[in-house]
Amino acid sequence: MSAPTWKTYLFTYLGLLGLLLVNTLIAFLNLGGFGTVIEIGLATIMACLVAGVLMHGFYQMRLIQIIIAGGVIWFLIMMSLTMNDYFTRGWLPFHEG
Amino acid sequence: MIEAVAEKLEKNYLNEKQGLLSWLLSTDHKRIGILYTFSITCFFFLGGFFALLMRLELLSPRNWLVSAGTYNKLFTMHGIIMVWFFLIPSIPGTLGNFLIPMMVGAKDVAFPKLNLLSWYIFMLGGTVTVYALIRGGVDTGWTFYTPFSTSYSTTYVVAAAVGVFIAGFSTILTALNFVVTIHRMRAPGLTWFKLPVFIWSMYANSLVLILNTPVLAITLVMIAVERIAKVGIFDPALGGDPVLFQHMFWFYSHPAVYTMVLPGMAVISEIIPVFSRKPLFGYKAVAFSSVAIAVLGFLVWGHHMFVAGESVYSALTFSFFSYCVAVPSAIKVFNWTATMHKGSISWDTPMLYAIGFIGLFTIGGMTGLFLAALGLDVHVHDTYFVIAHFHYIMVGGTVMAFLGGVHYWWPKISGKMYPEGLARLSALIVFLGFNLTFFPQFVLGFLGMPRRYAAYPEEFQMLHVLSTAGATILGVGYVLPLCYLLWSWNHGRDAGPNPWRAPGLEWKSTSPPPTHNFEVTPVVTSKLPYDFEAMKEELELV
Amino acid sequence: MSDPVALELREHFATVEQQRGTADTGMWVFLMTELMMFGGLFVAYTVYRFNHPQAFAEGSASMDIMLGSVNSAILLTSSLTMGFAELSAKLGRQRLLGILLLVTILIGLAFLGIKFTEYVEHYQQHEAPGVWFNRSGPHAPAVQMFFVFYFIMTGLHAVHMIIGIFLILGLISRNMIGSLSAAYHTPVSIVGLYWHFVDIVWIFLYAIFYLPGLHK
Amino acid sequence: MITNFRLWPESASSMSGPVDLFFVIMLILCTAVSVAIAVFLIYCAIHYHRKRENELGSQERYNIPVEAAWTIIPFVLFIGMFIWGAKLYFAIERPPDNAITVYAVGKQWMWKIQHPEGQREINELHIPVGRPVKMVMTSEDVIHDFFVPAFRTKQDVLPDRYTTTWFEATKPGKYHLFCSQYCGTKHSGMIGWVYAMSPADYQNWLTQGAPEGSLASTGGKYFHQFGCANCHHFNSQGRCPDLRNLYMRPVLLTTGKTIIADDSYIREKLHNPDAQVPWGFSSGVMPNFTGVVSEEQILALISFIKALGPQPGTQQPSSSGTAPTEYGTQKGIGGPGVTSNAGSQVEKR
Repeated sequence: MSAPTWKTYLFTYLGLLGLLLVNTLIAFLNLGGFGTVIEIGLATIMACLVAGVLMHGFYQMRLIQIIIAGGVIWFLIMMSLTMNDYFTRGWLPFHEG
Repeated sequence: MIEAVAEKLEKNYLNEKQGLLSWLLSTDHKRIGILYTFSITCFFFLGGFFALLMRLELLSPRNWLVSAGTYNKLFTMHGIIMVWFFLIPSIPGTLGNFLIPMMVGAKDVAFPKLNLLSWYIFMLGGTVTVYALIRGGVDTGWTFYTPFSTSYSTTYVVAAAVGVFIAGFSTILTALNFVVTIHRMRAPGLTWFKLPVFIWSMYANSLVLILNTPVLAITLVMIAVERIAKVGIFDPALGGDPVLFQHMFWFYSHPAVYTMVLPGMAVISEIIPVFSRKPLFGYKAVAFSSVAIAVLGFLVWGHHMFVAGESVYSALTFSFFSYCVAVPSAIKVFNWTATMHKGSISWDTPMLYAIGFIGLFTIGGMTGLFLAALGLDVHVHDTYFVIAHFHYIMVGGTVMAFLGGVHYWWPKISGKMYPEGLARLSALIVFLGFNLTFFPQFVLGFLGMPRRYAAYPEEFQMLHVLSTAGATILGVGYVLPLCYLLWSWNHGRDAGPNPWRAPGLEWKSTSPPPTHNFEVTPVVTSKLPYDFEAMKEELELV
Repeated sequence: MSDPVALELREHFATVEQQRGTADTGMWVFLMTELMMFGGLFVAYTVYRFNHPQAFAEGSASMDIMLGSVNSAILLTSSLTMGFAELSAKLGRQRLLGILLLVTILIGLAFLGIKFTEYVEHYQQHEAPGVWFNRSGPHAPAVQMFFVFYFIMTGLHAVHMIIGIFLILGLISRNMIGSLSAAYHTPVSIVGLYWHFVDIVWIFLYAIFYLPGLHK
Repeated sequence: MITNFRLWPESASSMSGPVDLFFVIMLILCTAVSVAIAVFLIYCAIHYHRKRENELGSQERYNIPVEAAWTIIPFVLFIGMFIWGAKLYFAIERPPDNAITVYAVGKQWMWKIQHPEGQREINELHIPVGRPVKMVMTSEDVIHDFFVPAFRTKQDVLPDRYTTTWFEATKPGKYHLFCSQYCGTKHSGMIGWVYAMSPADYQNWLTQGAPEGSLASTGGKYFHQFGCANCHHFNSQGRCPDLRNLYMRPVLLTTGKTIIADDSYIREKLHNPDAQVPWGFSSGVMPNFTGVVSEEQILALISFIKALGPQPGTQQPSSSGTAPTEYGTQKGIGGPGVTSNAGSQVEKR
């Protein structure tokens, strides 16, 4: 892909504003736990737009894309293995005798 | 004409510029390496002094030398200084700084100013920590467990945390520099699979530091905020969870254990081929096992928390990954051993250290298997068994490797040879002293002697006395190299560019190397790493 | 030696191309350390929100969504102007570059101003954690926890913004003395990376602090 | 001066046999491998010692089958260790249903033990041989750790939370009790003794102490002293739930969730009464007891509520029937699975 232009930036910006609006409006609906998933999902899309277009992540050499993927994966490792503890805390019932 | 050539040859990184300022403002990676060597040596002996006091105190079951409070401060400061101001920066800061650019055939690291800055940040962190020490010390243990550290300790927790926090940035910057250097600064023709395994291990090590140190930084910030502002972050009375602190701390600190030993492995992977005159056996396996350790090392932190109140299913996951990470370590040991098979083995000091490293690391690693086993860990967790285990890895492993590496590259660094006989003797003293110090601690731990006890039931005394006796021998073993290496700096015989007939790029330069490492940027034409065969003539080997 | 490109080439690099790629790589690696640093806070936040869902919803309900969304839009705009600045640097339009950088700073300051207003409001409503916190109700301690994370995370973000503003000021002065050109504009893209990254952090902060309390 | 020197810890619980067996097998395996590596290293160092200054070694670089073997074989062994260790761990972590409960509160720097029969001890724990004992533990301040080496058991004791461990002593004797998690200045002074006694001696010991009656009855006193009884009436349709038949039963909350009324839930109600309110009740009624009741008193209250039934399992606590009569007898009202009166707890299966 060739490097982004003024136009690409502008459209990305408008897209970001749109997503921001959608995310805020959706948050007014009561969707239970699913709402959080949508909020974080939309935020992730916005983050990808910024990282991909404004920070040239989509246009970069492979090395930098690997670096980005590495950082994200490591964050997810930390998150998932920590939450693994909290999700399963109550699984072994507190035996009372 | 001849004079001009001689003058040109004599110019090296040590004598090109003179004066203290030329050192303090130098962006030369070799000089920065020497600055680091100086600083970590000071910290090592400071931390060692605390250890000696602790061992003396433990001669008797009762408090006879220091009070319980002082003892707690001693082991805390010993831990903080040894971990953050010696072990983690030791090999990367000194040998890594000196050798990585040379081994990849570069003139310097990618960001030389950042490199110097990281030394200053390191010293600043060290100063703050020493300030905490002078003001009265810290007594939380190097692990800063909450809620003791946030609500109960009356010592200088925040100052120590700030010191470690600052030093963390130095680690990050050094690691960042190495990663970028290895990626971007390699000499023409030097592809990944021609790199020395030293580079692979240091690369893996730097990746770990980049990814885990920030988490420590932010965890320490939370500790400081909680302590200063008296708000609940980990305080259970305010809805917090002290176990979360342990998660975040060990997410940093378990990989940090690997960042202490990976550089040691890097050094050993260089010494063994050179002193066996044989290429490293299973090069790719060793190289990839470093990366595997770096990755898997992030999945195992919860094995520090099997009895801490984490969920049993979480414990199960972490135990499984702990066994997975043992595999690449085992691969390394077997490959080093196999490298010696049918080699031409010299008994020079670096090789003695390397053989010692393999033996001690094997014991350290094997006892790690006991600790990773869920049912067994319940008994030996938080006992001297754990202490013995990680000292076998960090002192028996990393410090042995560091000493081996310093001896191996000393001719390159100083241009002089160290006294071989004395060096062999002190290697032997270190090995014996080390085992006498720490082997009894395995037995102590299995008997049930808990960690961090200033006084203990009398039945443990015999083993503690043995351990203290070993520690004094070990102390001698550490002071000796300091003395004769300093002596040889001025009085040793000239080493010549390649005294070991080693094939690495760093040996192609003069000893000590010129400021820009190589007169001409080397172009790597050999197809393989450790190519003794192709360099037979050059190295005068038959 | 009048060639500005050659002037900027540090002696340990072989080519300018190598140098630029190196700076880029270094910055990205640095940003990953930043990601892990904020990541630690995100993990802690997630754990506590998982443990105290109602309290965190309650805390989030006292956020000012108006100010928050406007601020988000403002920050996104600053990213756009920063992106434009990078483009104009690449084209060698130094005057435009200067203006765009200045605009970016001003927008950044506007963001900080609004943020500060919000802090003052929270303080006045006794929502600032510590001795200032005053709230009753079953979840009061956990609500305070929410605000602890709110202040630490947005505070750390604000610190990053301030650093970013100083970095841009540095760019402006370098531009004024003429050391930036179409051929050498690496510093602009490096600072740009940093600025956009700070923007990304905010996108998530907005999602976790302002949005959960909106629905009733 | 140097007394009781030994190289193997005392082994005095039902868990110490299996743990020691695992340890010995691991020890044999690891020693064998370590010795083999050491011997091979020394053999190479001597046999292949450099003969000439310019000697070159063999240039063999790899041997895929050999390398595969020393990757796969350790991995298989490691998985075996993992499974064995995990099985042991679950046995250690999971108390049997018929265990007797003893409460422990860790505090800088002592252990405070409470028996259901009413005995209180400091830094001493008396238990019968041959019966599983479950420790329910909490801390008043920092993290402590309950460690009895002879029983091969260890568990961190956390503030504001209950953790449990269990053991079954097999041999009468006096064993060390250590705090194994660093807890401050006198951490090394936070040690005590566990006395494992024959059942007869234990019964004897039980009858000697406990002037105040059982722990549940002490809890009953607190129940009145703190005014709990004013609201939590028997047979009341009022603002507060009836606490009979509550213990370890599911409670429907106002949020629609169901929670088991275990020790932690009861403890939390005292500290944060308006959180997790049962369905049909409103918040703001119950006062907050933070700073009013101590951890030990809470444990007595829990013991009291526990004695109000239902009685789980087959085990009859010795405190049975000692609940104060003012609160009515709990017997016969609402067995498991039966909705208790006044709709205070809506139960789900």
